[in-house]
Amino acid sequence: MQSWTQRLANPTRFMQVSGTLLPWVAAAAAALIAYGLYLVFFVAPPDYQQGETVKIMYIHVPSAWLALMTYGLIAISSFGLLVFRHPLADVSAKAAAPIGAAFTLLALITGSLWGKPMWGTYWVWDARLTSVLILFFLYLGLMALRSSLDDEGTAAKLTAVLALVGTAILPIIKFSVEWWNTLHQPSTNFTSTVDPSMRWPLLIMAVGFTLLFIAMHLAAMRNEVLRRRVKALRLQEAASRDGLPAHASAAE
Amino acid sequence: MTAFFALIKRDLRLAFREGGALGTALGFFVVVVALMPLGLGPDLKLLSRIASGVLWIALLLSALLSLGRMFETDYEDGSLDVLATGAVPLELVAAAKSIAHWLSTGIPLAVLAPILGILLNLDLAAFPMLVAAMLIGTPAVSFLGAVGAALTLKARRGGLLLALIVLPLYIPTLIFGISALSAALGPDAAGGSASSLMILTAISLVAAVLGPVAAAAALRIQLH
Amino acid sequence: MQIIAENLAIDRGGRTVIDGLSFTVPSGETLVLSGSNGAGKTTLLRAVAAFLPLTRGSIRLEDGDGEKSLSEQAHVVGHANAAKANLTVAENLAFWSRFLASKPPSGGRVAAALEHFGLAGLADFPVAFLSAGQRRRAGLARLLAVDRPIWLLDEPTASLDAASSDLLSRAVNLHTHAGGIAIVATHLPLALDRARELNLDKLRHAA
Amino acid sequence: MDLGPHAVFIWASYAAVTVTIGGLIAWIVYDGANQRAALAELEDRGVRRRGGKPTGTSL
Repeated sequence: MQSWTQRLANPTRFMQVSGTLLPWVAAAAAALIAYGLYLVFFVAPPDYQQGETVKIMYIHVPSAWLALMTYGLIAISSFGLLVFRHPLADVSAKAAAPIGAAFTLLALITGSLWGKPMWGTYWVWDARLTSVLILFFLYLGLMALRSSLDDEGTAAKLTAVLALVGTAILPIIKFSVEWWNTLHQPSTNFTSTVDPSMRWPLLIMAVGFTLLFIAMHLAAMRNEVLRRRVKALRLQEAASRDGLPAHASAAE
Repeated sequence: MTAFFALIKRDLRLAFREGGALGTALGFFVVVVALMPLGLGPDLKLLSRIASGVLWIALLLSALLSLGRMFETDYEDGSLDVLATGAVPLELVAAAKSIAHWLSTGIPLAVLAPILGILLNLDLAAFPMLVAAMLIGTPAVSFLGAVGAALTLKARRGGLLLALIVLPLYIPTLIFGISALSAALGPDAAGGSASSLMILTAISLVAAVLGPVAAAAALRIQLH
Repeated sequence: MQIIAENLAIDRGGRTVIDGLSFTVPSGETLVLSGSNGAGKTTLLRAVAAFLPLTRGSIRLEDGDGEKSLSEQAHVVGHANAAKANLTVAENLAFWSRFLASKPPSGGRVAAALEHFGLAGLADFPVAFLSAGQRRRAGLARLLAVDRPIWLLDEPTASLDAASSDLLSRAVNLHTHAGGIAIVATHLPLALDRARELNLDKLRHAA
Repeated sequence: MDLGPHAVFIWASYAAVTVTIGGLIAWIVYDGANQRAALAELEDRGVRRRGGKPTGTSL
């Protein structure tokens, strides 16, 4: 594991590898999702209880899964940054946060749109939905902290600390919300056990969405590497244009 | 360990000499609680049902006000650098400051809560449990708050950011603080609230470890 | 006892501020850091105090107090005074003695420190009532009130008049004569004996 | 393909997903183009990466 991440550590190497990988991953994602959509709309049977509205599950579940998976990825990247000082760890965490937040938001929106026909209200304080909502706040916290700090290096490390604190506290929050939920409400079985005929399209959609995430994350990381290269060049250019008398200005 | 207690004593002395931080927190606590009936209507039955929730949420928000300054004053007058070269590691510095914040803000808020409970027609039987739950729960507020204070030390709009970062971390304390109260008023008063209080204690203990460690890590980064 | 720095490289804010610097400071000597602002004086001092991670190279203290890290044996004086306005001068020094030495303040040292910096009469005044120069001296008094072998001073003469600067120079000389080490970043010439200058600009040109 | 009485909710969810992910992809592509353009402009001005040959002007 160490050698693989080490080999990818150097940004130029990463740009080459991700450059070749990206089109394939994107194509695979598009193909899988297209196939999944076909299955969902033309093959999968309606649910005996909910009827056709179960089709929302095929995008709600992958979104919720990616919301959590991305936070895990940010936690791993944060650990990599703080402990191993891996040069690409922050690039990965910074690129992943907005994408993760977007999927969390989608999980909330689709969950709410799914809830309306099922329970008659747009929002139910169900344990899972509430946990996803809190996860969304954690994402907002990460992005807000990073955006309100000027120095990039400090912002990266502080956001990493917050991500790890969030990861440590998330299970406690999940436990508390589940306890709180059973206290006030009979447990609403959100998705009854998925009928086998629906499991296959759901799997296709989940893998398709995950590949889509990987493609977007790689592309966002590539942008971030370029952004840092541009910034470094600008800093360098600023230093070399210093008008101070010769001996004082920094040479190279 | 003299260094550890010296820091707590100094912060307490500063808190009471300035008095400002404590004053604003208590003042805010009163105003927020007083606003609730104005917003939700004077229906006493409704108020008594939501009283514990309102008191807890108002307490969390009030404690938040004084958290921003926990490290900021030391950062501004240069003490933070010297604190980093002390005889005790930064983890203990963060722990000491959190304890000082709990003693100077957490406890006064918890003691004031029942008085405000009267405003919300809180059932008198619940008063002792309210104070007990708040005394057990507020350490988590200070310890986790220290993480937020350290993270937002140099951030623009630090106060707002601190609230956004720290409030999600307070959710477990809020949930079990209120469940201890509702259990106390419920049928099986002793059993129900005992388990909630135990979990609340557990959360405060976890915070007492996670808080200083994370806050110290953040402070070391801020020293760069 | 001596501080040994080998082949230092330090990045700050994305730029390599110091590259390929080595030096040693034996006990009883002062190293004066000079150079234009941005040359890395503050960066180097903070690296010695272990506030900043080194990109390359190492800084170590030879045959100092084994159990304590370098920063636990160092006084750091920055641009601000580390004195609380609502505490009196004596209370500030008493706190720092307890915090930095982890033992109750020795009355003698605190009194001598106040005497040296001409603050004996102001011991019981809250720092809030003092002028900028007096506050600066109250901050510097910490150096004498608590005994630490290494002094890391960043522009210590900021907001000090000539007379006060002289007090500081004498304090540093007392410290080095007693076998202490000092690293001082400054623009103004300080009357320091046993001092060696390290100009960070010239060094940068050479690298 | 009859989506039953609640068809509007199904379409709304799929629309939300398409819009959000579409927007995200558009932003990533747009941002990428910007960075490459900025990089090209800097290269034209002769600003090389420190790894490359040092810039001519040292003053």
